[in-house]
Amino acid sequence: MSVEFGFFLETVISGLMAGVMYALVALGFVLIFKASGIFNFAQGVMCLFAALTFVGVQEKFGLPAWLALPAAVGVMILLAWLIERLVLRHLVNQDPIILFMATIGLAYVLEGLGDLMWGSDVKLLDIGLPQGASDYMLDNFNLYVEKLEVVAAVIASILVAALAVFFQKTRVGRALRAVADDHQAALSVGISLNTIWVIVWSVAGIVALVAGIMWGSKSGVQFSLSLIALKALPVLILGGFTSIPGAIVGGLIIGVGEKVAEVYMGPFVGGAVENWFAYMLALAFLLVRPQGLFGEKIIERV
Amino acid sequence: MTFQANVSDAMSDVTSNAATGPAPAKEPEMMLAVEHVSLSFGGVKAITDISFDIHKGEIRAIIGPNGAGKTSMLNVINGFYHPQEGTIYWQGKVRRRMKPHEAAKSGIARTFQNVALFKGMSTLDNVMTGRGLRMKSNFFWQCIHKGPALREENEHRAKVEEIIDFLEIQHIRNKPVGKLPYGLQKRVELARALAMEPDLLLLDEPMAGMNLEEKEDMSRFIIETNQRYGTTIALIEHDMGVVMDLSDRVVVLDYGKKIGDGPPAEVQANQEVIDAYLGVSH
Amino acid sequence: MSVAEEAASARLETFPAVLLRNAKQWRDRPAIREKDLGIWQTWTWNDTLQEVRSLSIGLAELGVKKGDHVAILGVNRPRLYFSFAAAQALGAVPVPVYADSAAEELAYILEHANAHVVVAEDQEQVDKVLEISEQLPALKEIVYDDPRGLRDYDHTHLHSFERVQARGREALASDAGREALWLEGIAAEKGSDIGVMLYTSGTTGKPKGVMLSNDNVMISAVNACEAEKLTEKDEVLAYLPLAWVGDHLFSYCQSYVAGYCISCPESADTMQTDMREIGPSFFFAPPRMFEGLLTSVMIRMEDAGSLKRKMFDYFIKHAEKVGEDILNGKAVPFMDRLKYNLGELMVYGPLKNTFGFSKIRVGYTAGEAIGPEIFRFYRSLGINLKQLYGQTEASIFVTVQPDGEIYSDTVGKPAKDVEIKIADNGEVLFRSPGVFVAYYKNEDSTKDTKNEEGWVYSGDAGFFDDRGHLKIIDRAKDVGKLNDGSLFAPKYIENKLKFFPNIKEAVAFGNEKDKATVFVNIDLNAVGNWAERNNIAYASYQELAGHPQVYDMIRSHIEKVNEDLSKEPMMAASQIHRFLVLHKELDADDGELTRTQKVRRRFVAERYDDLISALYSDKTEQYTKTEVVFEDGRKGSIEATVRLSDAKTFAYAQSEAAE
Amino acid sequence: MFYRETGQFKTNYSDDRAIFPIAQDRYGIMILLAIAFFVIPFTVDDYWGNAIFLPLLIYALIAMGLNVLVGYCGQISLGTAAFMAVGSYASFKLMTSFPGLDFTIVVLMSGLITAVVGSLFGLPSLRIKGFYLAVATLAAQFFIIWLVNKVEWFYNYSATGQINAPERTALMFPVTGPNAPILYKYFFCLIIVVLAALVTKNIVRGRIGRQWMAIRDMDIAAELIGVRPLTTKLSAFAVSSFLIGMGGALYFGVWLGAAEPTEAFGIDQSFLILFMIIVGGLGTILGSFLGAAFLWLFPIAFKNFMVDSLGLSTAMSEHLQIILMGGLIIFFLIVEPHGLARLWQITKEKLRIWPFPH
Repeated sequence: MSVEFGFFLETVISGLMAGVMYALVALGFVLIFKASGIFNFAQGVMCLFAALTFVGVQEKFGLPAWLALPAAVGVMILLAWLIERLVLRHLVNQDPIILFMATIGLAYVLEGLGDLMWGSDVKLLDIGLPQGASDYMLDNFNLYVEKLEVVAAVIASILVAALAVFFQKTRVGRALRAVADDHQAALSVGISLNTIWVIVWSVAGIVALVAGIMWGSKSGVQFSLSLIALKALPVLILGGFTSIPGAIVGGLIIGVGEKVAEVYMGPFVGGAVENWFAYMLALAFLLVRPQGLFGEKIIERV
Repeated sequence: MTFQANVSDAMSDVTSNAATGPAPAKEPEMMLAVEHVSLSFGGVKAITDISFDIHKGEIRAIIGPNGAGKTSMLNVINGFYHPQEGTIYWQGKVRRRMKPHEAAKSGIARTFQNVALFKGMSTLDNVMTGRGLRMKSNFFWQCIHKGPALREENEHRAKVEEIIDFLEIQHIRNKPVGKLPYGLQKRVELARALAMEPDLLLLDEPMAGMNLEEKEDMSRFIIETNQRYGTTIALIEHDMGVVMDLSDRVVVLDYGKKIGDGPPAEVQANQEVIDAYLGVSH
Repeated sequence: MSVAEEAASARLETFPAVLLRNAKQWRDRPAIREKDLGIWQTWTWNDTLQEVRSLSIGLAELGVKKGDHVAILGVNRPRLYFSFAAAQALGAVPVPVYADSAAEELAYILEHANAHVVVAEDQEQVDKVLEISEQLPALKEIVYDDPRGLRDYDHTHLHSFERVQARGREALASDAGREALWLEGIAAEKGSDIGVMLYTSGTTGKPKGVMLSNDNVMISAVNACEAEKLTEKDEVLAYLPLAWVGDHLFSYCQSYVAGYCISCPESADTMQTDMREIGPSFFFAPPRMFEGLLTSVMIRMEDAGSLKRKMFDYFIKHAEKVGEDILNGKAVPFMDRLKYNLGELMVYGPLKNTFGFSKIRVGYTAGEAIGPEIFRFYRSLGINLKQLYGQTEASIFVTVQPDGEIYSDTVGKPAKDVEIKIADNGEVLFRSPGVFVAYYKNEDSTKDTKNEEGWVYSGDAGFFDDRGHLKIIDRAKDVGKLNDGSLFAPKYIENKLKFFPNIKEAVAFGNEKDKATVFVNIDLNAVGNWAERNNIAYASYQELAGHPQVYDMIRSHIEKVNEDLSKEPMMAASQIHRFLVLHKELDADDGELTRTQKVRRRFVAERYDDLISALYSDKTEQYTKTEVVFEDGRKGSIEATVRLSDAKTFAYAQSEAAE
Repeated sequence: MFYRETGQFKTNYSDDRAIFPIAQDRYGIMILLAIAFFVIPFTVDDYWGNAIFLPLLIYALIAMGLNVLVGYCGQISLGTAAFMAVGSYASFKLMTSFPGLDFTIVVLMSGLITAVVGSLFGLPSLRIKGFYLAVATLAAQFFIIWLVNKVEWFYNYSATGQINAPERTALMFPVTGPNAPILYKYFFCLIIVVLAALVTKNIVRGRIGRQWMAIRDMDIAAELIGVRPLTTKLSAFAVSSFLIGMGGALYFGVWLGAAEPTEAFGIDQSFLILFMIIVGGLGTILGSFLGAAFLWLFPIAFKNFMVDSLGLSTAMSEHLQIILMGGLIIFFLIVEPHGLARLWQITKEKLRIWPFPH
């Protein structure tokens, strides 16, 4: 294996790992969009908020990590419930753009709230995930791969698998899938729309928590965490707003593409290509396939 | 008084069936013809090998059970769908594949099965939008809203007001259409289509969801449109009474295929048509 | 200006001559407007002259000549107003006919009037005329205004307005002398010629054609314009029937004389909005309309917040206290005046504004008595509303309330040039330059109504009070006697009842009976609203009318009236002993009302004969079945069991009112 | 209550479709303009001018631009700040490259350049709709900011990466640079904003505006009655960007005087403008002004209150402010999704039928 190729491979692997993160955030978007048609702009801030909460309860109340996790999950569920109570149910039947704007408002509230409750300084998040390079990879393939990233990828995969089971096998999961197509159908399963919203926002919150912990372990919990949400958006375009596989594949594509572009193109144009490359890629892709990777072709009717 | 006798004839002409009008002495002029048109969506056939024509000046009804492909047919006619097979003749010439707004420009207007008004605008603005194709003033004049732009705006307003008057919707002129009752929305939609001064007007279930009185009004408007402006009309309608009263000729579709074509009375007697409506065939 | 034109306009004895003057004097001032196609289309006086001239000559081309009768059939439309002058310019007599006349009535009038040409508004009117055309041997041509739906009609004798005018213009263009000829024709018309023929709706019998000379209406119009200082700057809404003498005077004659602009509403439905847009300065409306408006004010205010209602009530009360005095120019304490100004800002101004009354300088009401509360309400808001007493036979004006001398219970003092005397039986007689020439083809009636000295028997009973104001109590022939010999004036009682917003119509009986009784029609709007507020469920008018609580309410109104009556020496005997609430609304389509919405007392009495006899028995309910005509023209019948109820009466009490 | 409309009737269509058909509204706007032109300029000091009136006017202009796109044409954009940046950098390059150029021309040309860039980024709108488009506009946001940051030519190779506005005049009056009097700056912005509002209103009440709204309300039906999606959407992007570009030129040239791309044109700016039109009212010119005023004044008032009156720390107040801002947006959306302009509309209707409740 040549050095160049090895470097390329390292870049790709590192991109894949970042892609997993994007995919996780995108997953949260997709869940909510699929179930309620709401474009939840606050998903990124939810990651930040969840991570802040997770660190915060450890710092302030001295809880151990294994207790902080359920506590943070509890907070996210409570948050979902509050959001449904205070925001969503008052905005039923409004235009999508109105709901979208409401989630931007929500993002502001969560951001301020997180800072207010847990302080706005950068926090270290260490839950004992392995750090450093994987010796195995280094020794056998001469590749530098972060252990944390591998762990993150594994956890993310488990989460995705769990979600798949949840959606395919449980009654609630099936109702959630039904609601995406037809609100009436969901009602016939015997679950009220409000409950469904709470559930789906809770699930999205938990996904955000996982993503937040992963990302936070890598680079600390700070405001910039919420910006990964902006990275997740092109993933959505690529994968389609309603497709879970799309979110995953899209995330990986963006992650890899971004890293490769940064490494190979960045030096020629002054760097920081990462900031926009994902968008340009998504945009170019959209022009070819407006419905995204896995979206269905829309037959317009009048 | 001497003119009594003729009058009653004239009156019956207006109020009842236009089909009894004077028989055409010469070959009717063709407005539009579709020949062997087929349309499918990802393998699902919506229309299969359909041919029929629409004469200039007539009221042509397209009927058939739900899912027969009627609306798809209208969508083909005004360029919204592009058939995989077949030819469309427009005013005697083969029509190339065109975009909906080009079809509109060539003189085809339509209304929709589920009212498709511009909900955020007033009745007046909705109808004015229908004049868009005929308004020519350039961007500069639009910016200052004077000179040619203002003149044009006023001229078209006058035209639009005539249509508003014709369809008796003066009282809702400045109301946002979103809040109007359904029957009035349908009327505004017709007004918008008429504002285009089309050669061919496609009406997709103009009377769906209306009560008897509204239906009568709408029938009157359709007949008057046909007579006063000489507009050729193709309409889809479920109310057989209305179809029989209004139309000169009827084409019947079922499962995307044509199963009948001719004057209302003839079609009504067609066994295949009766079966289709009763669900016997297939 | 040509010699002929000058000659024609020098003597202003006819309206075409006035038009020539106006076209010169107020060339570019608006003469008439119509809300059409979304805006107020305007004709200047010059435009009007052009329109009238081409129409007039076009009519001449159709064969209209001096002395012919031109019927004008439709609602207020500029072209129909043009038709008046166009016909008059040819020496023909315009005969306006009520647009809502049924075919039968129409047939009678057109046949009786010998109409040669009908100018009809639209397809509906044309159809009506065509339907009866066989009965009209004199009718030669029909001209219509709105071509809608008439495209395929046989046009041998049917002409569009445009077509007639085009023919007029062609004639003008092809014959250089034609215009001079037309002007000469106008100049040749004299004041004493018949200018217009108006059919009285007539509460009894067939309508009569009142022939008014040019002088009749011209002098009346000139006098009225002077009295109210009407100028070309005034604004008037032309919305009352063309065939009614009031509209003819206010919207046609006075407009020509004073030069003011009249505006025709888009339709009857939009009358309120149109009124508000135009903001007339001179306005006329029957009491009915003022009543309706007041009711709607009260109903709409019901839903207002309590604070706003309190404010509203407070200022309305204040207006009641000082409003009329301020309007009449009397001294009012400074604080009260200040408070009234505040009220004007907060309540009166906005209220007048929503009605379109803000600019009213002179308002008339007539036709029947207006409720004193209603009358005072409008006056207290600062609207100069006056009562007018008039008749077609007088070119409307008999008495008018002069500014500053407004009493709600009188109809004012004789108008300019009008003499009035009271006959021994109480009947009011008048004589004026406006007094009609004769009834058309009805010498007997003419003789009965107008004596050799020119005095006209008004048919109304009344008297002058000590302020010199005329007070009308009833139709002279309706004033009857109870069996005990005391006076029974049904209209007087009915009007008192109708002043209650809940009572729409009342018919009193008692002539040659022992006691007085009444039929009551409830006002569906007012009572329906009341029912809603009191949680009274009802499915139909009939059910609401028969509801016991409604009876209780009506009874309380009647007892209030009885109390009032008991204080008046002449009327104390005719207190209402028993009453019923009718199960259906009295309706012009059933012949129970006239087209001007007056009760046809005798017809009602015959029709509900069974109910009347039940009122004079001691039954508590009575079954009845009535033939009715539905809106779509079908006939059917309504049946009901109507409840009968007693009302408390009061002993005659001397009071200050009776002194 | 104060609306006395009796006697206000229209005899032609021009009057009927006037911007202010009701006389009282005309008087009202005249009084407002009179205050803006003759009272404010002669009473305002530097603080009020720089902290309140200039940003108010400039944000109103930018909000109006975004409103054309989002409110009238229904195309959601999250890239407003990027287009402001285009306007700013265009004006900077024009000012430094052509020192003699009148600033009025600079502003107009900056608008035009932004219109071209905006149309370019509007092209995807033909294929993609709704949120897909919204996300696509983020591409503009990130790409453009990256571009002006990375390509030194844009900031004339300055060491700090900042751009600074040189002194320039409009019709001989100095309006940019640190020494330009606030009075001139204010007048300059006011005139541009008033004219822009008038022109925008003219466009939206004519054919083009109706076609925008048709696309917004029901794009398929619009196309079927002959509205060309390409030209219509691109014209909305162009007009919108033109206004935003002019706003950007004023923002940098007149108000800030200096700008650094990631701070002055960050995505938060895009959201701020979006909030302005949502709170103000989508699809109304008035709403752009009301929204700009509200979202600019409210935080200032809030901060003053928190820090000065309650003595909270600046950081604390900032957190609270951000929460409150978000909460307020949600509150507005729930209570009146059509914004302040609709509230005014409702109030006006109430006043027109006063004393009646309906």
